[in-house]
Amino acid sequence: MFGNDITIPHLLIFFPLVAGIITFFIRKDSLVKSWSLLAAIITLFISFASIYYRDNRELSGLGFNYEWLKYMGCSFSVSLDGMGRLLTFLTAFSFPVIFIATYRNSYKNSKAFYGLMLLSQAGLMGVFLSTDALLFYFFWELALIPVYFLCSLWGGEKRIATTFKFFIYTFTGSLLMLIGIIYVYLQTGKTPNSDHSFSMQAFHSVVLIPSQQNWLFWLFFIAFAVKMPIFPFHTWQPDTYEQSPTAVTMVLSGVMVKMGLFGVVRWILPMFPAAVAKFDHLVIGLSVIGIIYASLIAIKQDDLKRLVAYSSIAHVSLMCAAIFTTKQLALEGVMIQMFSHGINIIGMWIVIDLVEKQTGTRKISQLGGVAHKAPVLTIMLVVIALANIALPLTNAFVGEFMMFAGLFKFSMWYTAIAALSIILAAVYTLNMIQKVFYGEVNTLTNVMKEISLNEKIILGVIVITIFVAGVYPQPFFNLTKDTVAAIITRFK
Amino acid sequence: MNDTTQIVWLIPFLPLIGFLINGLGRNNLSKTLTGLIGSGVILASFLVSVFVFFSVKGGNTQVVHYFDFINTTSIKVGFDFQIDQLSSLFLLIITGVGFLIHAYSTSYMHDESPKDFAKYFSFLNLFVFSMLLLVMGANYVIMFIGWEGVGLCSYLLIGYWFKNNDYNNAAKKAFIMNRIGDLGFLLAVFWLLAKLGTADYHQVFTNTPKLTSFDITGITLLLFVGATGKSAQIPLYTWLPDAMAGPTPVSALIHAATMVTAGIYMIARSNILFTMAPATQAVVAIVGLATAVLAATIALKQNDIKKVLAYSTVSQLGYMFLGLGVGAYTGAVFHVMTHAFFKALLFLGAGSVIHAMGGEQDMRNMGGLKKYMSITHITFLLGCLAIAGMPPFSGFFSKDEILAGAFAKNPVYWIIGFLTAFMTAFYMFRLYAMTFLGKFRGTPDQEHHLHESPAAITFPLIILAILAVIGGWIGIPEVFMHGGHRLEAFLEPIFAQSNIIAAKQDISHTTEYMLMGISVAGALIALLYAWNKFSKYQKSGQEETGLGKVLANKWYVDELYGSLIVKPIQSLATFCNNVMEKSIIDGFVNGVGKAVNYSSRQIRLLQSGQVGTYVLLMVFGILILFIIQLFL
Amino acid sequence: MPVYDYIFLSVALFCIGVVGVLIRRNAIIIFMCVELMLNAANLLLVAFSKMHYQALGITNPNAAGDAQIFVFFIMVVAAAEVSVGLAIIVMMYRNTRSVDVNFLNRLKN
Amino acid sequence: MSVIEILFWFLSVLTLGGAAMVVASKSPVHSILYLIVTFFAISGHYILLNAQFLAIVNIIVYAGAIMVLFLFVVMLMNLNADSEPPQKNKWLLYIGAIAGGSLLLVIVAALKQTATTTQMVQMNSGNVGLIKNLGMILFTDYVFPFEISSVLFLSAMIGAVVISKKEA
Amino acid sequence: MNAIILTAIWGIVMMFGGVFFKARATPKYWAIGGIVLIIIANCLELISGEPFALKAGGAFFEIDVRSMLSFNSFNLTFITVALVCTLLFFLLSGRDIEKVGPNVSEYFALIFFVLCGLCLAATFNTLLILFLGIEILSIPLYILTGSDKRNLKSNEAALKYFLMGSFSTGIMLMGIAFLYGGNSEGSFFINNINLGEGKMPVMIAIGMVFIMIALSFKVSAAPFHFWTPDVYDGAPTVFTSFMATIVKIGGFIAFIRLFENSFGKVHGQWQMLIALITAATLFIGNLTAVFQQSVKRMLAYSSIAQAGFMLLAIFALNDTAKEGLVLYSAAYSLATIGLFAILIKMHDYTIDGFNGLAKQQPVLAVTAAIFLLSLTGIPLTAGFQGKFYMLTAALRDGHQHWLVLFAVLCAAVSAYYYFKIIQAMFFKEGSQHIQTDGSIGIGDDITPAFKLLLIITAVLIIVLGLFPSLITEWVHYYNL
Repeated sequence: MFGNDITIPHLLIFFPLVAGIITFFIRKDSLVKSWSLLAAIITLFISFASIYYRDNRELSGLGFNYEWLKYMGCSFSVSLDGMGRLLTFLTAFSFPVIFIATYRNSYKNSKAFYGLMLLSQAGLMGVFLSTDALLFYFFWELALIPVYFLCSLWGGEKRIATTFKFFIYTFTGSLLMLIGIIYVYLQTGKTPNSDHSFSMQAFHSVVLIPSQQNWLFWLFFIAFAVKMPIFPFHTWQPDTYEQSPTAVTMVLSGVMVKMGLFGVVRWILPMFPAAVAKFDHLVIGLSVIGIIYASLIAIKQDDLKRLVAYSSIAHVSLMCAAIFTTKQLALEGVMIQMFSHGINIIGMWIVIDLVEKQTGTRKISQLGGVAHKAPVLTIMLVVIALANIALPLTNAFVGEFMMFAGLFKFSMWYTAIAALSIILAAVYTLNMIQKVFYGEVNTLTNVMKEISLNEKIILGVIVITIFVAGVYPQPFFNLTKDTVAAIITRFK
Repeated sequence: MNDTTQIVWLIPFLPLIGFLINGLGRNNLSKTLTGLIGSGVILASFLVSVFVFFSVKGGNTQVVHYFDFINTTSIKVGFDFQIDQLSSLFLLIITGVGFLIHAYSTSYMHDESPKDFAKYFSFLNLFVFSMLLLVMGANYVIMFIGWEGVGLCSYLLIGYWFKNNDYNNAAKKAFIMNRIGDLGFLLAVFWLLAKLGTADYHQVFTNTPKLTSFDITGITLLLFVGATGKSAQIPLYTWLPDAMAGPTPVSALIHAATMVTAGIYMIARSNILFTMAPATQAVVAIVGLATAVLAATIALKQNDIKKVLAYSTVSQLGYMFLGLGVGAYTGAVFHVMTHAFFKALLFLGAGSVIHAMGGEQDMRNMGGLKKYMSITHITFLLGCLAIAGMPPFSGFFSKDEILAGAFAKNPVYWIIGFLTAFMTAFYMFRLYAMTFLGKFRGTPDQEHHLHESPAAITFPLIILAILAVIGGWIGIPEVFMHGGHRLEAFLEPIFAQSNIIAAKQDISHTTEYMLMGISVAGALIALLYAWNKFSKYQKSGQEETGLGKVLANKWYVDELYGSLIVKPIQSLATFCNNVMEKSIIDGFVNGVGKAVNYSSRQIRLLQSGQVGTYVLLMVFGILILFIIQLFL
Repeated sequence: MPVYDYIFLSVALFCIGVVGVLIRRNAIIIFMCVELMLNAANLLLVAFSKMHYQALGITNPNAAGDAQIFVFFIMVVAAAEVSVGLAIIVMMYRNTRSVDVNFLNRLKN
Repeated sequence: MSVIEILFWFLSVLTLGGAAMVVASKSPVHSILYLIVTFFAISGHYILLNAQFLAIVNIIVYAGAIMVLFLFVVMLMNLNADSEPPQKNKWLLYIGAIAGGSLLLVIVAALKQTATTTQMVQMNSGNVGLIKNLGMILFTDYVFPFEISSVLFLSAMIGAVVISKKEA
Repeated sequence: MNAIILTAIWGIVMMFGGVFFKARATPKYWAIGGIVLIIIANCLELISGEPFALKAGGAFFEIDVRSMLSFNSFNLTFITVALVCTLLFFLLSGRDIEKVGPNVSEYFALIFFVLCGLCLAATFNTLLILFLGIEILSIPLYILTGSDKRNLKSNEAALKYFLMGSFSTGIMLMGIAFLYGGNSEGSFFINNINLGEGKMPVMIAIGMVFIMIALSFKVSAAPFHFWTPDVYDGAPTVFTSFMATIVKIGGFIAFIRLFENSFGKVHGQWQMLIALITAATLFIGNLTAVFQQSVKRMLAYSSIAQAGFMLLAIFALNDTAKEGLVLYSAAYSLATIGLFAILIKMHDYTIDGFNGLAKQQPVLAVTAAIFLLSLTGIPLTAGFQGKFYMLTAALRDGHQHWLVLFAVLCAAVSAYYYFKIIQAMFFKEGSQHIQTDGSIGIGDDITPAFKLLLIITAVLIIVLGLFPSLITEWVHYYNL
């Protein structure tokens, strides 16, 4: 059906899609897990290939067009730039990890579960790959729906209300974005068979007067802000993370959160430079508030998931602030940080899940002394947690360092305030480690056993990634050079 | 001489190897093997350091580039090592003292299970590794890596016995206090990056003219904040005494040899910046002095042997900062070295005492150990003399140099410094006397167990004792011997720039003699007074009162912080969590939903089910439309 | 006659019909009022047709005719409507013994 | 004041009066009778306008068939003044009257200042309204609507059947 | 032409069939056959037009209608959509029509007559045909609404519908009269109305507003929607489904054709009115639906809300709007018909009645979910494309951006009540009133064929969601 031969990006989208659909029709539940795991791993290999695969057919990286809504000037065009490569790789990487890590979990009606998981992966891939505004919106929504069902079907007891809140939140945001997209579309120039075009080039080259930019900016930004989430729009997040099954929480926090950041870099910065210049203080201010606010709240959390959720808000807010400085340094930092944050937080969830599975609780106050029972787990956790607070030689350090440095170039005072989170992060992380893993063993934690081999392997993989990326982050910079350069030229 | 460049990477690498081996193989390594590996690697890197030192002494200083840590169009941070006089000197101290402490630990920690033993050594190695990174880094980023690294290791080591919650709290406190300092350090680095676009020492120091005085003051102040964190100065010193929770060798390592000197090293390293910022220097000097006095006063009333030593460390560090503040960089570094010797000695001695006393740390239950453990006693005495600044022990020279510098800057500094020295001598010999003199005050079975520690413990003590005695002789002041100050000559290139900017004003020999005389005399008086006061110390039940109580409670600083900083933050967090989050923001969001529901319930009443009403509403609609269309 | 009088007349008739629909509750009466409205329209159409005939009669003789045809069709429709309407009303009367439109009020809100 | 005008005003008063009484009168039967009066008046208007065909049809179809049907139904249910459901809440009554009045007001006011309304209507002359012409038009131009309206009747018939047929 | 005549004829056939058909199911099959036939005929006519004249003379009947009707690809496409929807409606709900009452074939006859009226409303070229079309559309519905004679709700619905319907007829006639009077051409042809220069003559304006109101009534736009919830609620559910979908979109085609051809030139002068009506419709429809407990009534309100979105087409009145209207009609009708078909099978029409449906009847639940998602406007479904076209059209028009924003917010609200059902089906546990056959709230007649049809409908929706051009491209092929 596509006029042109299938390229890597299409595989990245369609392989999980097809695999997911197949999953629904697998009879034997025992088969489902292995099948979906296999699928995820294959996807991972494809994305490995995508990193080295260069296509010289088109200037815009890999990609090709299929005239989709011909008379609307919308085409099914996907392509990979540096950021796309990075994030698709993150997506492809996280899913096998998640599947293996939660391999011991058993879900009722597992084929639906894994099918939806794979579908959501396809949606995410689409978001990161599409170079057509309407297509982008398409996948943007499509990534949401499976997750909605996953959360509501396999979540905690308050799942329905919570996930519905989450859905309405994001749905409203994205509808606003839809208006924005259409409006910009109507400003674009003619194409051979339509008087406007949805293609990314058209969108990036469209000229908008500042007054238009100012309100279009918000139409787009609210959608992204909700996904990230930025300070006043964040309340859906902790509840959702708390209520969803951990595997889904990993997807949400590890990958989906990046959709918002990605959207800002991919669409807002190129399209509305004037508006960005106008509102940067506002947005960064909000983000900085969010950083401190979330960190403070994290100190008070008793539920491990909520704690990590709030810490994630803090991290993402920092990334958002860094993006809006439009300083090259900061953006380079954001690129690597998007990856690091994904890895680290997934690691955190895995550990939490392991603890919860064995002790049956996530309440910090009820746990303690896990270190005696499961030293390996503890070591892994400590490493991941320290990476989470950006200790040097872990992956997060490089990113945060550069982001802060960039932010400092933008404004010393924002940085000074935002950097307080370094301390607060240490406070809540160490509290958590101390209360959960150190101290005396109690009745709950007495049942803890050392983690199984495959869990060790997965956590090991994560830890190794953390260190490799922390000691030698250069490859990431090389990967995303082009994107950052392209963005920066618009703000020179 | 390229050979140094080829081997210099070994210095940090060996401890790292040790860490990995011990860390990964902790389940199946025997204790002896662990001990051997643990201390062996340090010894090895010590030897390399010696080699490097001499090659540097031969005038071969260089920056060794390994790989690009961060290399983008906007910033370049190389993974580089800088080998010059300052770093090589510190390398010696760290690896040397570090090795002794490792050796000491092999016996001191022998009661631990093999697992924990291995864990302990791996942490120690990691600690040394990060300290070496800190010292060898050729730019502030690498330094920061080590900087945070030592913080982490101190956290791990202090909380080594993680069953005990107080220990964990102490560890946490240490880490967070350090983080506060690190924040300052980071901001300073960002500032440099923002202004100069680089963090390499060489480029920074050569480009100082590009910086406005405001920049420099700001940067140096922030750097100093970092230093206060690491080197336990006011206001961030409180973690250090608590850090005694860790095993004694750890305390020795952290407080004597390595971690705490990081701040000194950093400031000495960036001395140009500080010299260019007189305001900051003043701050440094005053803070240093204040810390010195405060810590000394507190030390007067402590009964825990390790606590006394800890506060003495703080106070000694205060001295060093005073030195830095008044521009006597050499003196500061010099004091770092000598202090490393005698403080390590004292801690290890104390450790041996505690070992003998079976974990007892309260001096009131000791006394008269002289006859039980002679080696420990002798070495400890030497240490005390050294720290008290008795000529010709090492402490004398370094302290005197700092005081001289202080006097040159401002006599008031000197007076306070002198007072501190006086107190130092007093509480050190109070400690000595209460521990070793008089008669034993502990329980009978403790007395029964008393014994001299094994060789693995006494050997380092002896070495350190020797160093504590002769260590000062590389820095004999001009007045005694021309060209006697070899250290100064050695470090000259490091501080050359500063000396050009602020030529250190010399003071006449007569005054110098006088100063020495006074300080020595004062110290001697204090010494003798303490000696005969506490040699016949008896346990007395009565509570401390008045000032004594205040001192015993460390001026209530912890309580102060608790109510001024911790509580407000906690309550703010609670406010955010309970009010802001739940009521205001979430309340608003849910409010929207409620509003929709409510209005739905109201609007639905329009649907009254009666044709009359429907038509009526329709007619109103018609009217409105007509009016709009026809008259508007 | 000026057409304005006719317009006024039929609009008045129409409004009387509307008012009837508004204020009466007897289904049959309401329906009759609707018939009034229809007749108002008819009258208006015829008046207009004659008006246009006045204006364009010369150019095309049967210009105005179709308006009257239209009226004819309106009557046709009205007849059909009446049959259905009355049938419905009768059915309801069978079930409820009432022609009050507010008598049945199960469907609301 | 010509005869025509007199007739016009007389008929108009009759029409409106009848209509008003339809709405006002308590008993349904009376309303129907008044309605018939109205229809006759309207037919009078048609005649004035020389639309004879419509006048006849109006009398036959409306005043005749339809009204009889109404009457029949009312008789069948033997509705009378006291079986009449009273308009309970008075305010609906007033508001209804006001609404209708204002509708009239609005339209009339809007039409006041337009030129077209001053156009004259051709009275009792012009043969367009005669059966001959209308028949011509009806069965030439309007044959399609004519046919289609049969569908309407069919459905009406079916409707009557479906609804009033007794269920087995 | 084909469609008009054939529907009329087939209506008569069904009518007389009532006498001859013995088996209860026979009328259904005849009806299905007939509708298929009509669809084919209509398609032939559609493709016989310009530019590709595949089959000249696809129009079977050569009748001189004196240009009272006009056939172009737009309204022919529209008729096709309506007919296909009807076919699906027959297939899905045929058995339920049989359940309504004894005179099955009469119901079918009436439905065919309605279709005939719809075709007229879609192709009219003079106000007379418009009037006749609308009436032929409405009168059979009064009967269908009241067809469940014993049920008082049905009676009430019929009465209300009839009274208010005839009231609106009166209004419409008044409008036509004024239009005729104001039109100096003295003709009823819609594209032959003399609007004069600048501001349109007052009489025309009055007439236009009257007609606008009458048509708004037919498409149940606020504030003329009041009949809708009660009638849809009271009528037998099968016929509700028919009314809410096919009839409603018939009203829309009439609406847009009249206002495009007659008043398109003075669009700016009445756009504000439509904007207000649209806003009111969206607001009332969505907000009132939120609180409903009965799914049937909730769907009635949702149909009002969807009408609000379709009104955007009349607000914008450009090519995108026309494409969008056809697309939206198809999407909306398919989804709603499917939903009603499922709803009829339920014994309990409240939302709780759907609890745990996913466990008993996964196919029903999944398809229902797809329908609901389409109504919400989630990508990959036709509903999204419809909304997307509408928003694009409205924005392209360039006036009253607030309306678009408002529409979108209302769409967000609509998610609220549509997802209530999804939640009930998938996330809630089954409720108590369990039938003997063990299924929750489900009648016995869930045949495999029924499921298959549901799946086909769902697939249709998704296909349209992926390739809306399948429909939209037809709209502009030729314009006679």
